[in-house]
Amino acid sequence: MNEMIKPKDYKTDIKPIWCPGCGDFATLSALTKTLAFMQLKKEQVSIISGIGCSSRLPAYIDSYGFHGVHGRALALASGLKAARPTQTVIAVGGDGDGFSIGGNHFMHACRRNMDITYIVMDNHVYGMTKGQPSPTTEPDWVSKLTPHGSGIRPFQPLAIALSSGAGFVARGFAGDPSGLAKLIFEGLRHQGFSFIQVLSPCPTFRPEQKLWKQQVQPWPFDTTDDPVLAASRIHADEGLTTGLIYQRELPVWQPGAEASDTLENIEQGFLV
Amino acid sequence: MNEMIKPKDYKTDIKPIWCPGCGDFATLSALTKTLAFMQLKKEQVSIISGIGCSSRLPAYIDSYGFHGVHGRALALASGLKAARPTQTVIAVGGDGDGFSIGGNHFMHACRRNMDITYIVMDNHVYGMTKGQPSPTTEPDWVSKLTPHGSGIRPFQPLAIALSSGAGFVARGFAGDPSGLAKLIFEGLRHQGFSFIQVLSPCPTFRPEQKLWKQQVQPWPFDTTDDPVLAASRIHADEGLTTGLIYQRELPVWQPGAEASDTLENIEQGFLV
Amino acid sequence: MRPTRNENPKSEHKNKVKHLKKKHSISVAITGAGGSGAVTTGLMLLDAMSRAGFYGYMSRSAGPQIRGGESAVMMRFASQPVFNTDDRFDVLLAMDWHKVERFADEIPLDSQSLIVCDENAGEIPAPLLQNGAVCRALPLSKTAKSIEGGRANMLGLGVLAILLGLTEQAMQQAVRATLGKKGDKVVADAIAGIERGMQFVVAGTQDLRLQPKSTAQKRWNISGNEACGLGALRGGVRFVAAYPITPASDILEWMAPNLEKLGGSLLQAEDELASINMIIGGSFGGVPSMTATSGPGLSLMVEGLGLAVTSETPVVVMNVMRGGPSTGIPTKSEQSDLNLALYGLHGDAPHLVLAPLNILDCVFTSEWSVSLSEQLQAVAIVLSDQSLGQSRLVTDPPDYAGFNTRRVVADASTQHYQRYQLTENAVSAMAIPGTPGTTYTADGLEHDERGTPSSMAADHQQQMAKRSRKLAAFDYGQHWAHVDGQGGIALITWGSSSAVCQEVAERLRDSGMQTRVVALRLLMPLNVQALQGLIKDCTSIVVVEQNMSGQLFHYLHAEQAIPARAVSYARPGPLPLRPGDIVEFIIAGVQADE
Amino acid sequence: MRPTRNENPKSEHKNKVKHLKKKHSISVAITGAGGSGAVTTGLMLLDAMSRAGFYGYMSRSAGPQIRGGESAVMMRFASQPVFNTDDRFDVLLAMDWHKVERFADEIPLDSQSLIVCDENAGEIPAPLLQNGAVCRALPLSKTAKSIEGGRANMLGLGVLAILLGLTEQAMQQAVRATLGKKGDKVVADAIAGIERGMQFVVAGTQDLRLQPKSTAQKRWNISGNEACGLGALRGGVRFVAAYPITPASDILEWMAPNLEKLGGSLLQAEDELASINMIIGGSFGGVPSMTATSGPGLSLMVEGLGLAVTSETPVVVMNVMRGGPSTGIPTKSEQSDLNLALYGLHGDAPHLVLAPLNILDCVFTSEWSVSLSEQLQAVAIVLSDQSLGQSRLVTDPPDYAGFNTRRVVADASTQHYQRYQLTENAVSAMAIPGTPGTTYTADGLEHDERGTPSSMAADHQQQMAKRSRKLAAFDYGQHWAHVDGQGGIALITWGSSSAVCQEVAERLRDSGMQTRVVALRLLMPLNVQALQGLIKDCTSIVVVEQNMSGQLFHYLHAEQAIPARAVSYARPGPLPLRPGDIVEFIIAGVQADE
Ligand SMILES: Cc1ncc(C[n+]2csc(CCOP(=O)(O)OP(=O)(O)O)c2C)c(N)n1
Ligand SMILES: Cc1ncc(C[n+]2csc(CCOP(=O)(O)OP(=O)(O)O)c2C)c(N)n1
Ligand code: SF4
Ligand code: SF4
Ligand SMILES: [Mg+2]
Ligand SMILES: [Mg+2]
Repeated sequence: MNEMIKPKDYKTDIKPIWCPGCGDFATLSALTKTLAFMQLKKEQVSIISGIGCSSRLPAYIDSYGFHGVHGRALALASGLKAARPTQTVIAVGGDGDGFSIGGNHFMHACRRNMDITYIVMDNHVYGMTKGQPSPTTEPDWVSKLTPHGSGIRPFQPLAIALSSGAGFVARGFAGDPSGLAKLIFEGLRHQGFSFIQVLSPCPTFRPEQKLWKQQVQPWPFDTTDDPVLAASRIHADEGLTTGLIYQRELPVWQPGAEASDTLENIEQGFLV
Repeated sequence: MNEMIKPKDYKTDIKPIWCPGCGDFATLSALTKTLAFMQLKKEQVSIISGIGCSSRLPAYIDSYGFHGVHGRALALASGLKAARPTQTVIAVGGDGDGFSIGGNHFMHACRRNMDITYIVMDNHVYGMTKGQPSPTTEPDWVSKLTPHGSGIRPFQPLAIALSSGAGFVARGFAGDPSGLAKLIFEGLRHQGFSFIQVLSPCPTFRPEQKLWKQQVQPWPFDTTDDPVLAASRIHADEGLTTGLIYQRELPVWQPGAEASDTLENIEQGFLV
Repeated sequence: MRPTRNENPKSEHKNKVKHLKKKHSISVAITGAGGSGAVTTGLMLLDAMSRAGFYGYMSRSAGPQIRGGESAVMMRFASQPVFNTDDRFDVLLAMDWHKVERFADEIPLDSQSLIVCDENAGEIPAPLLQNGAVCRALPLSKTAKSIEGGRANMLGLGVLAILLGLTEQAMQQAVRATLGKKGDKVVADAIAGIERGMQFVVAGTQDLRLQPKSTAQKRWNISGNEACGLGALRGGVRFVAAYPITPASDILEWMAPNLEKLGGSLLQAEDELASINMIIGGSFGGVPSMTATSGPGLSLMVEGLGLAVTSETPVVVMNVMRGGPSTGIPTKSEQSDLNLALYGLHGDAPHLVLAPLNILDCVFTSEWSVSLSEQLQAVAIVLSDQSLGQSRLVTDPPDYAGFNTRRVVADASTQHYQRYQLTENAVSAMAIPGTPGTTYTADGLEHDERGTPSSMAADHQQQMAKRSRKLAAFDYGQHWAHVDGQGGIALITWGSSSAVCQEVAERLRDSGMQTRVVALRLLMPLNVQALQGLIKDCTSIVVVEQNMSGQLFHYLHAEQAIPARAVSYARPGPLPLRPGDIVEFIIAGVQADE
Repeated sequence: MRPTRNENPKSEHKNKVKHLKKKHSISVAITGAGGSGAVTTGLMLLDAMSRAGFYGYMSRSAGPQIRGGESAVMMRFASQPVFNTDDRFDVLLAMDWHKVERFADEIPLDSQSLIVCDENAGEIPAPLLQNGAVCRALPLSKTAKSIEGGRANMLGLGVLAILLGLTEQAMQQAVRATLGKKGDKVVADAIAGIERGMQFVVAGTQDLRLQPKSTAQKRWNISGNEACGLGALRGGVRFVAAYPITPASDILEWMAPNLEKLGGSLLQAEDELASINMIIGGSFGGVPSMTATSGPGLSLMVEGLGLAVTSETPVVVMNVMRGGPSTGIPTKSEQSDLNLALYGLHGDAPHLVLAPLNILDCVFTSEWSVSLSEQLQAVAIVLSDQSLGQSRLVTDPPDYAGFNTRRVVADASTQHYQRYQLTENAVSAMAIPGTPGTTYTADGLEHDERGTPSSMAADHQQQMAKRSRKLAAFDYGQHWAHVDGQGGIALITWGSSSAVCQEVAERLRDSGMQTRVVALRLLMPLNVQALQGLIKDCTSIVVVEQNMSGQLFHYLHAEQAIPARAVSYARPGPLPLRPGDIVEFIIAGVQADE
């Protein structure tokens, strides 16, 4: 137990269902690297997800985990953190899971600001259901379901996180795993809700995302703690930059005081 | 039929369930005034709501209406608008309905940008269920359910609307019914999704909101069509200013092309 | 139907309904417009009666207005425990006639009934008088104006006090208990008003005084929603996530401060999808967890419940039923969510469904539900309803059930931990995050014993059988139903209809008809064999419930638990089931058979 | 069980199972790792067989990998229509042995079976050989490498073509139809490969050639999901809002472009809560509207469905079932959402539940569902499943049903329009927004005839009775079930199990046992009387379905539609029901009775 934990110690023997070249592999290894770097014991960590290719991740890490239902990872993670504050709680999933069906929990988790790190592997598509547009998909991307493209402007995860009150807003890229590991490390260290959007290519349904390797640039500013500044920067950004954009200490919501009374006493209240 | 329609022509004989002094009366009359001003025929208008005190409004206006389930007004309104583009579709409701349980539809309706006007009567409380904090409630407001206050920073409706891609973002006040009517008029004229947050006091559960009369100020800037500028202004705002904050023409999503083929032809596709 | 009879069979069934002896009790209703203080008056009367040694039950009804609308309280008092409303009311105290017709169905009056009202209130609405009730108009408001801080409702309360034989002392105590927080002046004014009211002489009516059962024991004054909350705390619940909804919110509002006192917590969720998944998270974290909701909210939890079933995460959902379908009638009672609770999950998803049998039983059933859920790592849906949840009872304090609630937990030393291991009782040890050596990933996908996702037929069948067997093979003991009486007539019922059925049985027995009541507390899994045994010799079998389609009746047939000759007595809300109507229905069936 | 027998009763039941004559058909399976082209090969074979005048059925199975995982196609061909898989396979073409054990259960082989495989693929996994299948290893990949653009799967297809007696011409046409879009080179290479494959001589096996039924009529090649989409368009659906989910997404993907061609539209919703409420909005707007989903999505729609029931807004939900509960087994079939579809609404909420009986019937049932929903202003849930939806059929084109789908619409002249007016058939005229003089507000709150919210008992009972009566009193004609054969044995079934039951009945009849099949298309409301009439003289009654708990069996008991002696044959997914197993079960029951 006193030995150093190595990234591979967090590996399970379950073979990922992911396609060759899927960006999600990078998040998996960035995560195990970071956990090892922080020497977090397996049993201290819980990884919670919804449904999607990306949401399969918990089974591939040897820690506690919950592969829940589509869109509800953050709700489950919040309940777990409320009930068991000592766990390091990490929620993971995809853009469909987090921004489409799970969009409401995303906003409210940002506001509530529990100490949870949320990693969204964003491939701008529904991978698991075989290629429909997600909220982050470009309006002119053609699929069977949208023969002329969705025609709808993409969801802006960072802007929503900031507007919802998150205190840690970052974007990483699967093509830069060590940069990603660093962001995850900062996220895990941050007290409160940390949101990390990971550009995670889906070579199967979005082969054009292989170009991200060339297109992705570092975020051109230093991290700010000013939400007004962050808002204008994020609103002007085009989506393919990576870095820690905004970080600010905000009140963390965590219930769980010591017991101060007994049930017997409480029951006295019913006596006439 | 050629006579002028007056505000009172839109009144039904159903007595509102609202408490005396409830801010929602102002939205009701601002709405009938605007409809009359625009000379919209009763049958051209559909008013769609969820559940809450404020969501009872459709029954009090003599037009088409749907009092749906909690949080789903925008979904229902979107389906109606998609299927029957000729209707003037207005969605109404409360802060709980729109920002708590309905938060996801709010974001996605903003992005989708159908030609719908959405009016939220925001009283920073759940009125109908007798006084629990809503997303817009101050963190230190004490209720039976939250004996020390919710401890959670308020939801920012305008910031979320803007970040979600709405092209019309405004705030009105029940204490200024003619200003409100003007905003509703602008919202109805705007092509695309228009969001109007109405500060609508709940004297029953939030008697302190009577002070709004003194506190509410006009928005200190002109309307902008620059989202970056709007974002920084909104992020710096404290919530008690009213005006049309941001307006921009954006692509409106409205399906419904003319038929171009017959079912018989389509069926030919199955022939071996 | 052929009910078995006692020693002294009577042949004149025709008149039996009328001659049935009834429980000796007094029923009082109080109505008034918003601000008239009808509800406060009722609460004070309930308190005073309990101090005087009586038992009582109080339910409420209100118009659609959020505040300032008309409201009514319906109360019943007796020398023995009383859990439901009677067929009729002895006294109606009407503060005014504002929209009182709305309550006419809820407050049946007859020629023995007395209406006390204000002489300035105007014409009495005809529906109240049609069955011959006697009316006494008194100068309540006029007199109230003449005394300092006088309020008409306190004078009315004084009149009721005299009619019911309450002492000034009892009234003073009640005022202090109810209004004490508002200061001495308010208390003194109220007492002055009541005492003035007690001076009115209301002549020409029957004696409404009950014999108090002498008892040293202290009484509790508790609502069903509070009782559900208390039972949950007794069962060990320490985490609640929920979204407000009528008529369940009071459970949450009672629990919020009390959970905190016990080191637990309550999280107000953004919606019901969040609340169910939050408690799954809390329970996965090792803390017994619960939510409370009503029909529309339960509908939204269905997907989450399936996740809890498949991942074997124990959770308890208190569903306080109201009139359905859809938004329906949110403020009124109905037992119509049974179908949803039993069958509303996709796939074959075994779980527990329970229902408290009366307000007091909410404590027990709620505690037992938590206990079962934890022991079986199962979903437990508890079906209370508005008539239990928002009504108050003056009762003897509940016994301690003291269940062993602990779930089977894996300890750190476990080798090759398998979360879903097959065991003799099909319950597998559950590892709590933080425990070394037992990491696993819970899953809503079908999985093998270890928890690894699998789509193989063999794993699917194995794990489905496991999840079903752990519930089917468990020994639920005697608590699955409350049974009393002997056959002849069998009444099978559930939840809030149970108290009414008890009273029906008492009346039938008093008239010489043997009657057995089987009030089901554990609806799923159903104890089919025991139920069949209990009814097999009964000549008539009636299934009683408060919904339109006979949901329990159909469920009992689905399980082949009742024979073809069983009949259904199913009435929708919002009016309460009345014992007299059911007695009449049964007697008519008996007569038809003769 | 005592089945009635035909003229020539046989007494040796013991051996009857084996001697039962089977439908003459050929079953072929093709397996391979990702990229091996197993699925394309299957699709081409299906096309070629249909061009040769045969009927065919093709289902698919795949491992958990999103892309590049192992997959299998299971096909059956015959000279008459064929709708389901057989007990066993005649030929397995295995491109490789990658994880093929995973499919061993799905592809039963016996001593009559032939395995064709690549000689370089290595050792044959033992489970495939255990029942004595004969194996022929051919140099498929080696030979493929020797010809330009050659692919082993095309050579394998050539071998199958020879075995099944297909001509080169049929193969060429199939290649052009399937690969035409990919260009001439691809087509030519494929043809070359197939023709090379057809030169292999595979000796020592039974004759696998079918007699083609000479028919001039053109065949359709259609999947169940496409058929559901087509039926909906035929029924008049012009608005769809939905959220993708396996195995329902193909319905949406087929409908999206076709709706547009017909002037309709499809809206991809943010979640299922949105999609159900969107179609309520669309239907309120006067356009027949539908969504498609699977178990987890249906769970999320439950609250919205209640709203549609109470507001009387017609909507159709196609639910393509998969293995449950929870996320379960998303890619495999099971009939386990029946409970949820029947009972999963809070309150008493009458609605329609239907199920297509086979892939072709998806067209009819889907059209009929839209028609009923529109006429009755009701919710219709249609229960298809993965085995229908994602399988393909080569079949005769469906007839036009041509229902009168129009809903009763209020016209502009209506005076004092009452949206929920009581009428003789309990259906009220629905005003479409835009119509003058008939404005109203639809509501999920209980309401009166006009639509004004009401919590009065009288209104509640009136409107609940109305909503129930409009469904109960309607004349559904003969379509409620597909019935054939005479009693003796009665098989009651529903949905995708119907085709299997038809085959079971054919086999039983061929062995002299009279058998009746009642395949329920309309599950709710259930035609209890007609069903009772159809089975009353049957000596054995077996309820067949693909789920674990016997959901239909319990439902039929709930409705008192079947007698106590009925037995349940319920098996969960993911393996398909096999006609031989059911025959064996029935014969065993018969023997036990003798
Ligand atoms: C309630 C529900 N609706 C729909 C689905 C089907 N579904 C599974 S994954 C998914 C989307 C996955 O997209 P994303 O979250 O972006 O993950 P990815 O596969 O791209 O990593 C959907 C729609 C489901 N499982 N549950
Ligand atoms: C699914 C569901 N959950 C909860 C409720 C209970 N409920 C009714 S209204 C309401 C909140 C209303 O708050 P808001 O939207 O702010 O409206 P207000 O009454 O303040 O105008 C809630 C929680 C419900 N009707 N349905
Ligand atoms: S489909 Fe896309 S997201 Fe899914 S595993 Fe394959 S590459 Fe990754
Ligand atoms: S409770 Fe508040 S929001 Fe509701 S009607 Fe009364 S004042 Fe208005
Ligand atoms: Mg994705
Ligand atoms: Mg509000």
